[in-house]
Amino acid sequence: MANMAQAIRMALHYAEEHLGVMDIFGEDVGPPLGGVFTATQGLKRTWNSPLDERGIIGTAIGLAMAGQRPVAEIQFADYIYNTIDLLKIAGNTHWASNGDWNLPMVVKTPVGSGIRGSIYHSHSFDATATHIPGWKIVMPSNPLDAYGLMLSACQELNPVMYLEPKALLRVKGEERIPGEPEDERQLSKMIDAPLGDRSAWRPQWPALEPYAVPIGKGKVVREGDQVTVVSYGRTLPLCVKAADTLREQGVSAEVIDLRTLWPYDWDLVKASIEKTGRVLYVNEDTEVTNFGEHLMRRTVEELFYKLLAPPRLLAGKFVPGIGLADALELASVPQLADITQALQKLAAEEP
Amino acid sequence: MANMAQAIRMALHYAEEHLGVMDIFGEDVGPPLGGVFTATQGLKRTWNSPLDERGIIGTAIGLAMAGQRPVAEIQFADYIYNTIDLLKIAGNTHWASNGDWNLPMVVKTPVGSGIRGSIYHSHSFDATATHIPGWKIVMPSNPLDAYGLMLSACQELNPVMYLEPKALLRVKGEERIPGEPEDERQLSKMIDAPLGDRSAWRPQWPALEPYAVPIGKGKVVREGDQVTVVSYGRTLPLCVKAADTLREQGVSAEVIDLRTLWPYDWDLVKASIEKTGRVLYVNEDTEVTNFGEHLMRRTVEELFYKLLAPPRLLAGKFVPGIGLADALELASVPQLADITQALQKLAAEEP
Amino acid sequence: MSRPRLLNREEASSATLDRELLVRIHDVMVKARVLEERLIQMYKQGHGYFWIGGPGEEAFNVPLGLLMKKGQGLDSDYLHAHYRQSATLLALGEEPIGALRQMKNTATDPYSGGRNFAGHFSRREWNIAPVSSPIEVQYAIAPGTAMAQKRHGGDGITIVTGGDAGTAEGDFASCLVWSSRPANPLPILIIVTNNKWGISTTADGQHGETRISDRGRAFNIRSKTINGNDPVEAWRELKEAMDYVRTERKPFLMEAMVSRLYGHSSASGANFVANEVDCLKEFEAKLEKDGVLTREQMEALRNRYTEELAAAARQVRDEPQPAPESIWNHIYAEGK
Amino acid sequence: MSRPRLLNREEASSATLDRELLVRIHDVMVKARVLEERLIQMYKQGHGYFWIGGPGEEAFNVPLGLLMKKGQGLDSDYLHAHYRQSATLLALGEEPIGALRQMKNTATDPYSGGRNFAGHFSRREWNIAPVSSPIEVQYAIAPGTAMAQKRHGGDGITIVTGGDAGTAEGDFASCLVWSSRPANPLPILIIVTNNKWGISTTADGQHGETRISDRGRAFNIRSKTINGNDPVEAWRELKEAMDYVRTERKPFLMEAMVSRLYGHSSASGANFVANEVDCLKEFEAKLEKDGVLTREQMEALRNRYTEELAAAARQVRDEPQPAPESIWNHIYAEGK
Ligand SMILES: Cc1ncc(C[n+]2csc(CCOP(=O)(O)OP(=O)(O)O)c2C)c(N)n1
Ligand SMILES: Cc1ncc(C[n+]2csc(CCOP(=O)(O)OP(=O)(O)O)c2C)c(N)n1
Ligand SMILES: [Mg+2]
Ligand SMILES: [Mg+2]
Repeated sequence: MANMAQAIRMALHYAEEHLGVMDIFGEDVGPPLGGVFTATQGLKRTWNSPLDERGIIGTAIGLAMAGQRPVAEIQFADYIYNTIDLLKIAGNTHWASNGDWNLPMVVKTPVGSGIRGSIYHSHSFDATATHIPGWKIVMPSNPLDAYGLMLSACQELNPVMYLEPKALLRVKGEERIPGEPEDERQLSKMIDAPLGDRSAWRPQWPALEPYAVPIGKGKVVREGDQVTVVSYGRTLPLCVKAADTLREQGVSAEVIDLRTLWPYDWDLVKASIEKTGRVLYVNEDTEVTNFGEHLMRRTVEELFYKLLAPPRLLAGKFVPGIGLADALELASVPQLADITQALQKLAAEEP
Repeated sequence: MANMAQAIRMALHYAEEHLGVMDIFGEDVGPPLGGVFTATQGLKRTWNSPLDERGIIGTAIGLAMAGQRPVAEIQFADYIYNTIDLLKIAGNTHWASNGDWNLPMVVKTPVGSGIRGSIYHSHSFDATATHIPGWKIVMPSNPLDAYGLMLSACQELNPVMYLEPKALLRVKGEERIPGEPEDERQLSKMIDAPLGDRSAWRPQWPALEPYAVPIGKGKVVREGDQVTVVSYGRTLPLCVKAADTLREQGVSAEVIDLRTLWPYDWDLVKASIEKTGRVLYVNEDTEVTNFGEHLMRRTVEELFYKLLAPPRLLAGKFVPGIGLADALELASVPQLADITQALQKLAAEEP
Repeated sequence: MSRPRLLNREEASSATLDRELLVRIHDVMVKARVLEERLIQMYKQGHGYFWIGGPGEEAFNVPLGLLMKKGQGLDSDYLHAHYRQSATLLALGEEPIGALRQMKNTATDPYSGGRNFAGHFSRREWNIAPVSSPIEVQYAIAPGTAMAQKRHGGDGITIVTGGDAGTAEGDFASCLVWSSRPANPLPILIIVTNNKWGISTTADGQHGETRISDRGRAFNIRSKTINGNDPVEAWRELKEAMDYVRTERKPFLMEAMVSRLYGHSSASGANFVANEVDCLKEFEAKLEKDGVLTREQMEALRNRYTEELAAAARQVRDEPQPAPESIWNHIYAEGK
Repeated sequence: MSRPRLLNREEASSATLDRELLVRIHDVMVKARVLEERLIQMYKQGHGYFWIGGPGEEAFNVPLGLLMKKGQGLDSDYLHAHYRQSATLLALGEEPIGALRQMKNTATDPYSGGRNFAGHFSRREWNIAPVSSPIEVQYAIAPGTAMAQKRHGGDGITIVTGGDAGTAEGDFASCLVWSSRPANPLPILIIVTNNKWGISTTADGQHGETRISDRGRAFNIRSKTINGNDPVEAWRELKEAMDYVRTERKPFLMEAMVSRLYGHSSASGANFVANEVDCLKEFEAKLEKDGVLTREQMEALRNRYTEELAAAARQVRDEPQPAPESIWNHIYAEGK
């Protein structure tokens, strides 16, 4: 099965062939590297930009104004923070012009911990992104969703922030991407750039098929009725593992992959909490003014009297960075054991 | 009594005289204007910077490294969003250098609605600021607190974000600033720059005295025992008015002015909620991934079983901007009637 | 009132441009000045909360608009403007009443539906990108439309304008960097209108550059500083620069020295400033001296526009304000 | 090992600098190269997660460090460096074991306590501002220390360094703007080490400038491009530039052409690149030819440093990692 980087690459290939995407750009996105995570190798429409994040977002806005459907990359979300004003402009242009202009553009950027990225290759962006009106924000947790969400993103009329959980970019999927060859070694031969000189290399794209993960739709990944856990990105598979462990212990946890952070699938989350009465939100952004806190607010606002226990948030510690040493990273963002424990405790909690 | 702009000016005068502040700078901060809200008129240490917010924050960091205790201004918080990466650096420098460097610096910036500022002179900054670790964040709601918080900020060893509720900058205080002359017209004569040519004008500073509002300390502004309302900045006086109205209706509301957003006075808030069992958080930043949601999370986490009703948040609507027309602004951010209603409802709420 | 009219078809004796053109430029300059004065008056009479605009830049902004290729899409010119560009919009043929509507933040405001400040134009039909208040961001955005035009071919170009103080923002440098990449030089006319002020801050303490246009030279961008107070020079220089950008598909940096005739904005009083060059006054003196137009003709023109604008302002006064619930409109574009 | 030793006090026959100085420069260059090679080896052996550093920049970075006024506070020089500056630190007299500790992210890491990547130095005692990963932010920060020094008087200066690709960030322009304000020109040496690469991206497609240093000229900043692969030229040019900044209290922009000898970082393999000029190799050939040092002396020196660094690496291997709860330390500075 394809990994997430390959899935994104295939989606972008589909998009440049069929969806009118004319520019896939950013630092080191084009040849020879094809992106620091290989997600843009071999594509036709890629090019290397100057080392200037403001120029990247600005140019994406301009290209979108001109109808080019750009996909712009910020190499690491850690380096997007000097562009928040431009992201706000992208998000308010349609509204500020009273519907005159719209900006069909995608910004993709790797987020989160898990590759020993130290202070500046470990940032989450979900809290900041969800505070910016006018964007749609997605974050896949597996290759197939990554493919489907990118295809949806490239067909949007509005700016889409596509967050790539970098810890999962090299993780293989469990479901086949439509058109992906059976043999994953064959896929690699076809679309992974060779080591060494790549100047003569051309990818052989499989016959990819359209597949949509609609923006705004979450997914129940494990059904359960005693406790709900809602997550996305890197922590999602950990929540699944934790739920599976709990199941062995006789506790039935429902796992929801939000997939779209904004506008999110409240119906799905609400229905689950109405069933279980208990909910844990998990993400790895720092925990103060965190998007999970928004979800908790919504939960309390609408479901207070149906709750069997207080809703809980498990998120990154409010410290200025994720330290390089393993012990530091592990202590800073939720790990499997933290999630399992939090779920156990929540499931068992009595007033 | 002095208004808040005068109070800040006097505090900065005290700081340049007694606290080692060497640079008070930003766009139009120096002569002849002395700041778009007059808060820096007549000071000795002011100077006009280039029109470059990144340069302003960067230079403040450098000056702080060199021990100059800078006070940097971003003319409107609306224009701070291209500097978030630098604010993050200011907040992580002490931690990232494992305690080697610290940055005694103040960034002051006017925030919020209330002056018909349209899309780009109405932004709140509390949500974004509270998500950045390593800063202390304050926001006065009256001139005396503005004075005391600025004096505390200028003595800090760490970066302090000083948010000025622009709707309150011209509002006079009810308490005298230590050293302020009895007659407010006399004060104006002494320290307000004249209209027209100011080149020969020099202020006559009153004999100001030190006064501290410690960072981290909130204040109970109205005591009550049926419902708690926690706010800061522009909405704080509205909460007080609403509480006074409610009192006439037989409902006793306790009003807390948070004053410091980070690190905030949880003991004060907690004690109040333990007494009332009901809490409304009010601020005017957009309501998704909002600092009030953090406070709600903390409330639910620690006080769930003591709550008589779900905690509530009243905040700005999640729209891309505050429109210029009155009807748009009034519909976008909490007004007195909204607060009064929300409090009435919360006080009356039964499961 | 939709197109500047040609009042007189005879050849101007000593004028350096075609007489017809001089008259046409003058016509729009007057119209633009009258519009701005009307906006200021509206502000002062309480029919608007904030004024900012371009009186003093007409001699430059009118030729710019007249020389633009108007239309929608890659074959036409894109304009990424700042908030002093009313004269350019009028030169393109825009009805001035739209600006009044924005001033009065009515629901009928064609640029923002009552949401944005005066001078914040937007007209997709003519490739006029929405003016947004943050200084200089348009310089980071403009390379995007220019890049699309470069790929598309033809002779459509991108134009971006902004003030002198704002060039201190990194986005101005980004524009120079992105426009001059050897991998893909862009058909973009980068304009700085230099009035020597940023609100209350004078340029002399802040600019180490002798001329702002020198910053283009480092990037091997053709660059020039011109007198933006002379519409004849502005027309000629803009024409040459635009021809270069259109045909060579390369960037050009133009700095135009202009005046700020009513101060920064209503925040600084919006009163007429006596010690700045008034381009309209100078141009009119020249037109009179050269026999292109008589004083009477010019006064008649001004009076006519003044009346028209006064009537328009009265009309706007009664137009509806946006409804509170309209804040929820247009957050997202929806499928068409 | 704390200070570069002077191996030989005789005059160099044909060398263009004092022989003692040549030997001293060579000494630190070797030490710095050996340090970087050790760091790379540690990475490859799994004793660290990420390597980035400055092999190939020694000929420039060593003279820079030797010429700096070392110390704390306004009378000394401030250095706002990027992540390729180990040779400068060694030239200042820094013990190389600190870099190994940071590589191994031990609790003993003197720069970040195991928190930050290799090459991210910080030493307040010597005015070495903490290196932070975001490219080019140091250019926005450096004017602050320079401004304090300007006010303070004396001859302390601020030095800021960064890469060529990074000059596309607006912060580089901000640095030029803030350093050259007529109201307050700053004593700052602005350095760009140009290796013609930004990770995998070559400079030729991205830079419209003929020389990056040309960008200073627009601001009337004295500017120069030099061969950073020649330590003699680097010494001379740096000395001249620093003297100018120290005494004139004005900015200077220096672009130094350097090599990237092991690629961008461990992310790109950290393997030796054959087709770049190796400044150390060239310098050694020259020293040998000029009779300053013999091949044997130079090999002995390299061997000695190699052994010292190997021993240091062994020592570091057993040092403790930071404790999980230490994440809570140093979020805020507390009263002293
Ligand atoms: C990013 C940003 N910072 C600050 C402001 C506030 N502001 C509005 S206009 C202005 C001065 C602009 O000067 P200049 O660029 O010379 O343009 P001019 O108004 O003189 O035409 C400032 C500081 C802003 N709108 N945007
Ligand atoms: C703001 C920012 N954007 C992107 C990166 C990722 N990155 C690290 S090094 C680098 C290339 C830097 O090139 P250059 O400035 O020439 O310095 P060099 O590494 O060649 O010395 C990039 C893009 C970063 N660290 N910071
Ligand atoms: Mg100006
Ligand atoms: Mg480089």
